[in-house]
Amino acid sequence: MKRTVPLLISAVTGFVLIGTAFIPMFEEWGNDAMAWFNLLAAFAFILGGGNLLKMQLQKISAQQAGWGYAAVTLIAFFVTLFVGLAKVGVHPNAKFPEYSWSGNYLEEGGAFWWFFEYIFTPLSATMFALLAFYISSAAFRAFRAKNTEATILLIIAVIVLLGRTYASEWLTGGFPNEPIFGEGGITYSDFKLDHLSQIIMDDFTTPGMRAIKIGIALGVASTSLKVLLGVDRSYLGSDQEA
Amino acid sequence: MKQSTIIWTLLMVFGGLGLISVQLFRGKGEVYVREVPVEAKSSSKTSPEQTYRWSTYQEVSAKEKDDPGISFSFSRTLGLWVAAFCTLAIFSFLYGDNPLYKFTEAVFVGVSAAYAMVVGFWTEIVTNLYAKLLPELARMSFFPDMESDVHSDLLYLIPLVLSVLLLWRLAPKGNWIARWPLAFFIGATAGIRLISYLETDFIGQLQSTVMPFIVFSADGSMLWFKSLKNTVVIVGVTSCMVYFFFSVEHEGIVKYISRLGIWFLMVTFGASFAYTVMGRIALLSGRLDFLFNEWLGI
Amino acid sequence: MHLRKNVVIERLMIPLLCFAAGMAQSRADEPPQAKQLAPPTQFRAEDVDGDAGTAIDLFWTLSPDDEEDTKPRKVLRYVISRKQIGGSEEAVVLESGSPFVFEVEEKKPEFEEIGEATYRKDTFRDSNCETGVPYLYRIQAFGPDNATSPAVEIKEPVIATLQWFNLQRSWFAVFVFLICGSVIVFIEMARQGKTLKIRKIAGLEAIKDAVGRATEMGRSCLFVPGIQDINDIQTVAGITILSQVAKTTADYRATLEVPTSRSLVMTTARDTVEAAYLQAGRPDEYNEDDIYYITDEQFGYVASVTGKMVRDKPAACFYMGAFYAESLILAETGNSVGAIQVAGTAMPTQLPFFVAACDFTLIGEEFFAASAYLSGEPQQLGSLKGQDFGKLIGGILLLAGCLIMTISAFESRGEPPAEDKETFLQSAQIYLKENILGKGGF
Amino acid sequence: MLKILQNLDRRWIFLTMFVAVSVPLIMGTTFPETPSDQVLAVFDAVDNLPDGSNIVMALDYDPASAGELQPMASAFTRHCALKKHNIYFMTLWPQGINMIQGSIDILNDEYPETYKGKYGTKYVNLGFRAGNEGVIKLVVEDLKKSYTTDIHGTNLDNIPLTKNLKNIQQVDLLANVSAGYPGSQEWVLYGSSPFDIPTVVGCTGVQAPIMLPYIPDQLTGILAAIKGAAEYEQAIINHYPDLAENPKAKEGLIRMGPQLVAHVLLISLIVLGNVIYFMERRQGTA
Repeated sequence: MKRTVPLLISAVTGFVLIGTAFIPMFEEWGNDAMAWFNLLAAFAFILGGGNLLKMQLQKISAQQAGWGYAAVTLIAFFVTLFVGLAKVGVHPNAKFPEYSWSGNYLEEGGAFWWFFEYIFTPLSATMFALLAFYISSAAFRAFRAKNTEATILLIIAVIVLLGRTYASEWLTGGFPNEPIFGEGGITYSDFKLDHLSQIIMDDFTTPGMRAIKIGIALGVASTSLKVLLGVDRSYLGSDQEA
Repeated sequence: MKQSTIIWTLLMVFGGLGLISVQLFRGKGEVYVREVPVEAKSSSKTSPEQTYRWSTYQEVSAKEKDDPGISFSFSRTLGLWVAAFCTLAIFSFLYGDNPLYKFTEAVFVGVSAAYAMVVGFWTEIVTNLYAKLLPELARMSFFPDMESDVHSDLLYLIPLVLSVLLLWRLAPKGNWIARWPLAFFIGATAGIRLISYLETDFIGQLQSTVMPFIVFSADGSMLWFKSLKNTVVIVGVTSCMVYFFFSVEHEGIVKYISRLGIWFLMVTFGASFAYTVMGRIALLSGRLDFLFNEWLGI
Repeated sequence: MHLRKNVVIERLMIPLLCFAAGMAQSRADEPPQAKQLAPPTQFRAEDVDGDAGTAIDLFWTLSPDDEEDTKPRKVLRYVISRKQIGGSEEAVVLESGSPFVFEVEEKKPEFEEIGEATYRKDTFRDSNCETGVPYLYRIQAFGPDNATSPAVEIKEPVIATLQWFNLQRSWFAVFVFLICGSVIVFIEMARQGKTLKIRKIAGLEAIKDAVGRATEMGRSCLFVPGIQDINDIQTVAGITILSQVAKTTADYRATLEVPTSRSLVMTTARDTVEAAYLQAGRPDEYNEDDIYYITDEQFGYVASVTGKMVRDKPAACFYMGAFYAESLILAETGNSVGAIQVAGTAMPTQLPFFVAACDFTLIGEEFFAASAYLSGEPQQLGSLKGQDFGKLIGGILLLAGCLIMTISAFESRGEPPAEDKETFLQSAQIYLKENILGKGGF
Repeated sequence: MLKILQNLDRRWIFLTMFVAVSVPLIMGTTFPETPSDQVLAVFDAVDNLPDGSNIVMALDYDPASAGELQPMASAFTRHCALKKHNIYFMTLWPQGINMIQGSIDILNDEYPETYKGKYGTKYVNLGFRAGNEGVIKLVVEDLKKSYTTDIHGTNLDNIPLTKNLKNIQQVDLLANVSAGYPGSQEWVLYGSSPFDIPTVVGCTGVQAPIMLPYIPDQLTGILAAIKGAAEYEQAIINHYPDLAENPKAKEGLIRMGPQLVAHVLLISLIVLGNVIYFMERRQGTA
């Protein structure tokens, strides 16, 4: 019961959706399933929030190291949740002012908007900006030309890095637009760094990415099949009825 | 120990300079708004005519601060300083883990979790579930302009039930039931992905790669450059596919072809590496731009 | 702002339009008068192929007044209207929600506006049709200042029909069938005990060496299974590899630490590692506390793992699973503590960092293959064979297509493109690109 | 010397990086850009449409990547505004709502004569829907199944722009700015590829190599990373020189300065690191 029913559910859903791709009549089914899926995704957020709550409360009650920070997390969580759900500071829809709940929850000037604009935005952007620093440190300490493969990778990276800035104009801007030999169409200016990086992107990166994509597409297809056929049931966990 | 002192000093000097410059260029680090009055007439025909008034505020540049109708906004100025504080606190992690960073990180975790929940609540649960199941109530509460002939769509009971089952996972007992909606999720994604990946990534990529090795121009002469390009792409795709072929050992000719394939992959990674690096630096300059321009106004 | 001129001489004026446009502006203060535009011609409608009978495509030839570069424009848009024709059967409407009330629509069908296309467009898809109902369509060009053209109607009513199978996707169905079929066949073959041969995967040796070195140095091994939950296929592949790593550490008596970013992954990893130690005959050396959950939050997790790395200085680090921005931070820190690093992921954006900073990397499909290879389950190998079969079909199609196109290019070199005559190769090449790999159907 | 470099505290490297980015940013140096073919393809896709065409602008990014993508979104918005296109905003990212607001502010502030007060007739904000590619699948086939109302809760049937819009196959162009999943790739997989919707995307540098193979069949053009944004801005300025006066329209161009210095710094670090590596190796083997 605990394992067979889920296997059945996923197999039926999956194969039905594969089938509807070819039957115009039932394409709507797939759409319906997707609309439900979106709702489940929204409920999954609640699940995530609940998990977070559980974890932080455990930390606080056990007085683990740094439980104060867990309390900060909880306070931030509840305050944001409250101002968002209660639409604090949000005006009603100007067309229907008598419906006080009809406004947009993210209205500019509202409390939830303030949390988004002045806390969420800077924090998430700065987190990613930190990576620029880590890259600089990794460039110095980790990116080594250990073997042929890594060497190729680094050389190409340097060409593209230079080619995508004005440095290409400084270093190789003087290359004339003249054919190197015959009428073949290859000119000196093709070796300008920006052209070179464009050629790398167009002609050398494309086949690599295509092959990776073809491989991953097949991998996804066969993995999906394994899931639908019940060969791969790791998503069910192995804690019960193993 | 010595160098860290220097870094610290530099950071302090920078922070100090920032504050001084804020003082020098008055009006920087402050936000001004223009008041826009809103006058809304009650929409219902039955109730007596009633007018509702409130104001919204629009951010304006500090240059206009002396214009009429422009006022200083405390909440937004505070917000700007909070944002700057958050940015600096995260950057402080580069020096080393510290309470300031830990505090902001804790705030971040809480705010982002709540943010996702609030957005999901208003946009999905209210708009696509509540309004579909109970259109009458939805019209009375959140969506006054919904059309009155919409009837409740009982089909949406199914996702509601599935969602409740999913939330069962939080319950102490019987959380195996959460696997049912999860199975629905996984089955649906598996089915949709199988089709879409095969269509776009398998068939689609093959279709764009099928092209002649040699290209002729309209007058019958051979286009060397174009032909070379095509050949490189075809050879590249094929050799990479050989590298990913697991049924044959990498021996003999296969060894060389797959070697070529891995080189193509490395070129791909090199380029993708460079692009990622560019992206991260752009993010950093975006943040610093915020600090220098919006906050400090240098 | 528009041109005013006699309808009769309209056609003659066309060459002069651009010139006149400038002149006409100076007379813009004259009272406007509605004028006639030339109607679009060759208006026809077609049922859309391969749909559920809800759409009809409309085509027309642009009105002669609708010209590429004329400014100001004489035609601004085409308004399309539709009329439903037929007996009273279609007019019976079942009121949803009240199954006992039937309401007969008394209204005589009239042309209703259903949409408009901007200038220079000559197609429109009406996707709000009812199946099996005949429709008549009408098109009219509109210009500025209420200028209109005479309305044009299609002569024969058109019916949107329901197709039971989307014929445009018939070749695609063949591919889906072939690939899925081969996966299933190979899995079945494996179940029946047929041995399937898979080539050696280079990175797997590196895992063993790394663990060996960690033992020599008396330091620990670190295994990071990515930051996604257990429902991500890469996490699953990572856990399979973890099982093999755990067996090796059990053999060598090295310590293995597994910090996870999801609680479900932790549970699964504990089961897996315990089973591996049991299999290696050293259940007593398994320590549950070495496999622990940190936090779901991406950067919080990374900060904690890197902190641990700096303190404990593991001799071998394995990164196997789904990674995002943190890949770089992990690899950089691992490098700085001098660990041997082996990575495996199918995230194309993170692969470069692993390749540049790790000693060995399992790339994309290789990563899945390695996990199938290591799992020892014949069924997993079966699916891998199925994938290879897909690649084989793809490769053959690709090379055959390229060869056909090359030969056909040679064949027709220098000749002016013949409009009506296609050589055999040309039609083969078009069939391959448009039908087999495209949306042409059989 | 080698010893010092080997044991260099990484905070020094962080500091150089900080200086490398902040100094050119404060100086505000810009370099002339020449738009590449891919960028021109994007420019043409927007510019060659007749004035007043319908464009869906899907802004799938969040503040975290705004540094790289905001210039693109703003440039798309300005270009569409110059062409007086009708714009449908939507997003698959919860935080995208505010990114959309940024673009709408541009419409109202810089092009008031075309857009101010014309909500519903010249532009509409559909807001956010959760569900990733599921939403794309819905909007390309049946818009109103996913979006019953716009962001203000107004029913789509009451908005002139959306009244007759069954799905977004009917629009003239899809412009997507995306920072990852769900984003450009999903729009191509579920939107432009199966239904042949003309699509242009602006994406982060990270995604660019993944998106390039889709050109030109499944994708009309691509703006890759901040460089793409800068070139696009340049292309617009070349055609509409009035825009050169607006410093906000040169956001991407200004960001290229720090980019140059930081790239050069990174390359020197890689080279230096490898020199040390080879010296170590020689010492080790000798």
